[in-house]
Amino acid sequence: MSHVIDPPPLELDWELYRPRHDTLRAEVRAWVDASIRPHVDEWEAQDEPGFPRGLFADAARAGLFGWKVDEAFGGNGVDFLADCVVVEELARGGSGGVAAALGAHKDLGSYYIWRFGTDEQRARWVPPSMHGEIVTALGVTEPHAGTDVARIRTRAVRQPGGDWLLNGTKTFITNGSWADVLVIAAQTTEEGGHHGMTLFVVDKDDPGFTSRRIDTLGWRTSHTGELSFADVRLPADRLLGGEELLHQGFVCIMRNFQWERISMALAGTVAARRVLDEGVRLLVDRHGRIPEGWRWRLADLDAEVRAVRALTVHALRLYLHGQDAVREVSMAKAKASVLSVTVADAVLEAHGASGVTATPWIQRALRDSRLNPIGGGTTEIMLEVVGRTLGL
Amino acid sequence: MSHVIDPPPLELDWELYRPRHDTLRAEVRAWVDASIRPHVDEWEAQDEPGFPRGLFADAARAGLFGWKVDEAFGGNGVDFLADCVVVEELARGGSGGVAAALGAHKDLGSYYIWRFGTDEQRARWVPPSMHGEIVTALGVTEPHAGTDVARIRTRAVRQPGGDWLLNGTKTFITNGSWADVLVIAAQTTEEGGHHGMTLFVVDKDDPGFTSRRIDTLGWRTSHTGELSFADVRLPADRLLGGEELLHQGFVCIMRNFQWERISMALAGTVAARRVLDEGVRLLVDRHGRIPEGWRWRLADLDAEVRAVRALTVHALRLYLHGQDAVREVSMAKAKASVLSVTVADAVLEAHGASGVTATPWIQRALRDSRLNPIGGGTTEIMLEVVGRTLGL
Amino acid sequence: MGFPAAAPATLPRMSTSLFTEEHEALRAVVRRWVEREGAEGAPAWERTGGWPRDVLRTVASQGWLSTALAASGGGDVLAGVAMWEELGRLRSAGVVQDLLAQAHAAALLSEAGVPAVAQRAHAGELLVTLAGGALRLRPDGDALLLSGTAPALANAAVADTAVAVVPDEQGIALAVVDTRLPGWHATPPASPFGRRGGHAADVEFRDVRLAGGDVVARGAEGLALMRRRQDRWRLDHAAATVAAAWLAWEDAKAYALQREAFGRPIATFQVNRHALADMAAELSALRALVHDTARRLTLAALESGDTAALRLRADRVSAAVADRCLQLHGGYGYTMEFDVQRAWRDAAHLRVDEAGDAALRDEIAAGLESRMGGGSS
Amino acid sequence: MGFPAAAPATLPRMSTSLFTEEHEALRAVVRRWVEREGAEGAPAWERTGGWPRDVLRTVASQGWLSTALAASGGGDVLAGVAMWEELGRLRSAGVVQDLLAQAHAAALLSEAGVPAVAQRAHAGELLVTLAGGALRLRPDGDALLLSGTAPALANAAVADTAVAVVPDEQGIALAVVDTRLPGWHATPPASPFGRRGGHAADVEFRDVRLAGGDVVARGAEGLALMRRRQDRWRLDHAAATVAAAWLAWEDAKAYALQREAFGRPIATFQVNRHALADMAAELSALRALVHDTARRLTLAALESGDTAALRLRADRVSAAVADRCLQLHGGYGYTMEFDVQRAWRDAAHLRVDEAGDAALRDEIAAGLESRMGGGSS
Repeated sequence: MSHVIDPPPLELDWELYRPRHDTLRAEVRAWVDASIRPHVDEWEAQDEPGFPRGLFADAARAGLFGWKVDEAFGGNGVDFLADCVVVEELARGGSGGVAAALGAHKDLGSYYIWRFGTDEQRARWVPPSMHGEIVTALGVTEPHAGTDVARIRTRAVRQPGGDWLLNGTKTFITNGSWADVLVIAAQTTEEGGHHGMTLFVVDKDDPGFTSRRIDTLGWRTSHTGELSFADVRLPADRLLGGEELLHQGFVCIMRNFQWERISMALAGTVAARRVLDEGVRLLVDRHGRIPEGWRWRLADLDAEVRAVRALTVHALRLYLHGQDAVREVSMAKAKASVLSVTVADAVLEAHGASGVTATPWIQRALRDSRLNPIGGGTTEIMLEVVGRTLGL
Repeated sequence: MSHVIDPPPLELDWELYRPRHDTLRAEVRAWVDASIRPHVDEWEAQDEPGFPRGLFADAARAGLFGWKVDEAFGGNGVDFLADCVVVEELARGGSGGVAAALGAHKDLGSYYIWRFGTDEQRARWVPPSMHGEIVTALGVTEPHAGTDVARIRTRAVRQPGGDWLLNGTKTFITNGSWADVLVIAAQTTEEGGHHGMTLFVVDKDDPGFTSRRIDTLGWRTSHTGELSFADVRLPADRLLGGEELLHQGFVCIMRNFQWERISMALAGTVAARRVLDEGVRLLVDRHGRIPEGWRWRLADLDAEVRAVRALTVHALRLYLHGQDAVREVSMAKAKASVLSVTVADAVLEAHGASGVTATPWIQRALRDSRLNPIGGGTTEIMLEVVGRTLGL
Repeated sequence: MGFPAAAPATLPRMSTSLFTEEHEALRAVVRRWVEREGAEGAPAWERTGGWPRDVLRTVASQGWLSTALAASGGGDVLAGVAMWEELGRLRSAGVVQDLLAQAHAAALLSEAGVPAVAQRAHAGELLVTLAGGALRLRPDGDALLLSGTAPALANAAVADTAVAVVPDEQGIALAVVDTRLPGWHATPPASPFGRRGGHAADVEFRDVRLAGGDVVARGAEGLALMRRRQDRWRLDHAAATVAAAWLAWEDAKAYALQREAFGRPIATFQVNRHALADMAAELSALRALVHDTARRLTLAALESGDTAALRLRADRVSAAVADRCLQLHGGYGYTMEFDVQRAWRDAAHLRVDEAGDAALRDEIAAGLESRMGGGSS
Repeated sequence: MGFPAAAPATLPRMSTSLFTEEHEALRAVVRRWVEREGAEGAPAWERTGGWPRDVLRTVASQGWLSTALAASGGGDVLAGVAMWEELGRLRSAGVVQDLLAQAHAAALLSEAGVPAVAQRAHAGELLVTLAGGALRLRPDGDALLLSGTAPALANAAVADTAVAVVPDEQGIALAVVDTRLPGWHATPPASPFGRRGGHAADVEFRDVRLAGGDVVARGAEGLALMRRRQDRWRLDHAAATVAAAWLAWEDAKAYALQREAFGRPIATFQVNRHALADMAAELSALRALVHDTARRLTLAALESGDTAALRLRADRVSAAVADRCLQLHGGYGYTMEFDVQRAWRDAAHLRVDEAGDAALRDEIAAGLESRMGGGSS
């Protein structure tokens, strides 16, 4: 897998972020505060919730997409910590839907092409992705195969002449119903399973490809799609990574899981901290101080947010050092996900009646965070993974 | 199993307890308040913790033992609700050790003989048990077989002439290290398991029988024993229930489980209520009212105690009606056990430093209750049973 | 698309002796109606401007609302519990909460001695909201002016009549208000988290002019009426809320039995099995507490803190159960196409709604203090 | 009889960059000593009147107590964390809490400018207790009289010297008290739940007569010294407490891997597997927070509420972990023959000990309020 790009291990100090990251953080935060935050309520209140597609190009201009990609391909040069800054500031932005859509484009669709694609594939799809000219997505999950990736049923069969014929269904695909380019996992052997999976690039205009949008509890501005492939004919150059990666799709997916989960843990802890702070602000504004019962509850949550944040940064540090971080990443993902829900739930309650009738941001915080313990591997699966690394 | 006594189903009103039970409750409470409560701290503080053996006879005179046994055999006439009153008042007495010792005698050792024994066996051991002249115990659990009763390894092998030779080890046997008479479960077939288990009566003076006392975290005044049987020779008349119950031991044990677990749930909810009330009293005494943080915590616990108590009474009602109550009994046992610990833990904390250094009763409440989620089937096993009844 | 429940949609029988055959017959009738309306109808009301008026007429025409009356007025606590245990399965807290308000507001009107209005409310001809909040009445010549705000009132968006609950010197005054009067302003919630099929609204009274006869109870009498009503209402609320949580549990169980991962139904994974068993235990305990509380209410044996504790635990456990059921659904739990998302939103909404856990907890704590012979209240 | 741990008794390395090689070497030395003392010795001290004085001399002779000093005095925050992470595995909170008190009381004496006494404390020649409570100093001629009570002080039962922490007008006065003086009364706990191998006691000062020179710090300076010391102490406390919980977890894991039920190791049941995994996650998070807090302490970058939150969570999570580990042991967890019962008692004891969760929570809440630019304190 000579052309596959793996993140290089870094020699880092204990402190991860550098002054350049602080600068970037300020810039991204300013962009989020101007371009996302003021509009989210309105975007979500529409009959068909969503944000303008032009936001991808705006985000690209603001420099959000390119931190895992070489400048030659439209990126900013590889700096994973800069990418973390973007993840955190999007999480702080208060819209899980927008963060998910931009994230699925930058961390999944286009990043898969960058990481696993041939140079030709990179040249074709990565620069327009980096510029936000096209929207990308990754399609793995199927109606009958969620966390259990190996059991997907979508199949690609090589035709005489070298084309592939793709058939199957995908679901819960972020950006799926409006992406231009999609990386799709399919079985390519009779046996299927771990050793017979391959990634393909599908264009939205490929005949036989259709999609519909799925209405979801949260992440309401993201275009979550159900995808159908009915005899979609793909030329040989759509095999991601070329012949070298034939049947290697499962490995590719697993390789990228750690980063996805670190991102979710980073986002979850940042969101939890922000929501908790806003809850404190609300109570102090209303009562001059945190009232008694809430003092205990919020103190407990504050202590927990600190601990889970420390765990998340620890997992990130191990990962960036190039160490095996599966255990710590899975722990952080599990804990941060549930905690983000717990905190949002408590702060919704702290609002009282106005919270559930007239305060979109905290409702959105709770609805959006509720995906965290489900997406990217459920909490139950995370504990399975942790247990395995512990020899249990 | 013609001579086996099963509790008859009752036609009951919704209200279970009758005025006669209220009278009995007052009597038992007075006895507990005079004969147990004032002495427990001292009994536990001894180098060799324990209560005087004469307490069995005192308890017998106070009428605690006979409520599941006919008057002809020294009992008070069968009244399960009266037995519940005794269970509840012992739980209220603030000594898990004493309650366990008296309970293991009345609900296990002597009750097994009453319920499953031949008339001859009943006549021999039940009246002295009812009078507190002998102390009884039941031995099922073994070092390598806890909840997993079918896997016990103690074996009894029939000898030429009809005697049995008993070999094996039992552990965690309440009253085990000072009982006069013990009902012992043993495998009696080559295969063992569910269908090859038989109950025997062992006398403490039978050659080859030895025991040692086990030091435990709580229940410190009960004599929890580890028992050894080395070629203990038992005459044929020690086979509990006679030939008719040969290989029926597992069924007998299972039949009695529901009542054991109901008793534990009743005791757990009564103890939780009493400890919670004492916690309220402490805080009101100290502060004039329940301070703010504690208001929330104790209110939540109060609501939970009410719910679990209602579930327990519901399970009892079903059981006494003769309905299948396995699900409800297991639910009540699981919930009441954990709750009794949770409440004691909270009230210990409410005491502050003096709780952990100078307040034996609340320490004992926590240490004693900590057995509840373990003994009589762990919480995990209870949830397994509940799941099975739900078709899971 | 609701996931079809595999098990018959019935609550388990709790005992052989609390409910009579008449109660069980009522339960069966309500159940049949709910199965017709609930499976398809109620969820759709979230998207069609709320439940339609003929629902009220149907419920009223069966006489169901009258169960909320005092026994002396022909009501029946246990019939109410049996009925709300079935109505709670309507899959829409919006309509359930509105119907609860209607039943108890109508009963309050009966007890306050306004039979004509009460009768029309019981018959479903008048939709009533009960308006508790920061209200006051002040004289203006022969008339009275009602002013103030009351948040999140069931039925208020389309109510014909409001019963305003106004603190007075000795207790509480109850005033009947025609919502066509000038000064009545009802604002539906801008962003309802749950209860989406309902007609709740924030209400402002801007000097609504009432006649002296519109005040139907005062002082200690009004307070006593409200207290009794609150106990009944909380009981019925708990019955309905627990039933809704049971339904979410049944759905989750059915889903977990058919959904496979790693080659076997997810219900067979021990963690899920225990989660379902534990939820069943929690809900069984709550239902037992509902029945126990109902029984004691019929015997006038309730003590302070009893219904507060019931409501607190009903709301909290229901919310926790709905959350765990959503998790059991995995990704599908997150789509608007499954019922569990609504159960989750409704339960969270009710938990933080009008009652407010802090107030309930304080009431419970005061009850504990008074039992122990001390305390501040 | 302690159940033998299957895994090597080492904490996992948390990073490659926070601790130096010197720190790791220190860790290894401490570990070897703990493995000798801890496995057999420390638990026995519960039954033999508490830990023997030569333990203090050994610890002191290695210079370990000096890690608690400020960097300017030769101390080292990270060395302290590494060391307490190992000493925490002594299987006896009694001795660990006493040694923590000794280290920090000695450091406080150094910082208060009492080098002679401090040196003897660091050398283990003087056993010191730090006495915070309801104390006061009042003049009596040229002398000062110290009176009042201080509960649950580490080392107090056999201490040679006490450092009394007495509120004064501008802050805190620190007074050095020889415990042989008339008026010193130490009462060991009548009924200790945990910390049984230790020498904690309630102390009463009955007009203990001190010279002016015995007061070694006053007012704002004393307060600042105490605040800084509290942060360090809480950090070391958390390091030790989390390590003790990890040890209980290792024991429980080893037990669950060899104990069989229904024909398979109980660790293979999913509910137990997830419980162990979840505890490992909680403890990993706490340990990461310990290290993060240590780092920020070295950078003087701590904010209000930081060490309170660390201690609150360390104590609570450790207690919850010990409880779950006890449950994993089944009936054996309930016998005094397994170590988990002591871990459980010690953890519960520490949770409700001197610090008091209510006070910690209030400190955290005040920190939250001040971050949000409001609040009462």
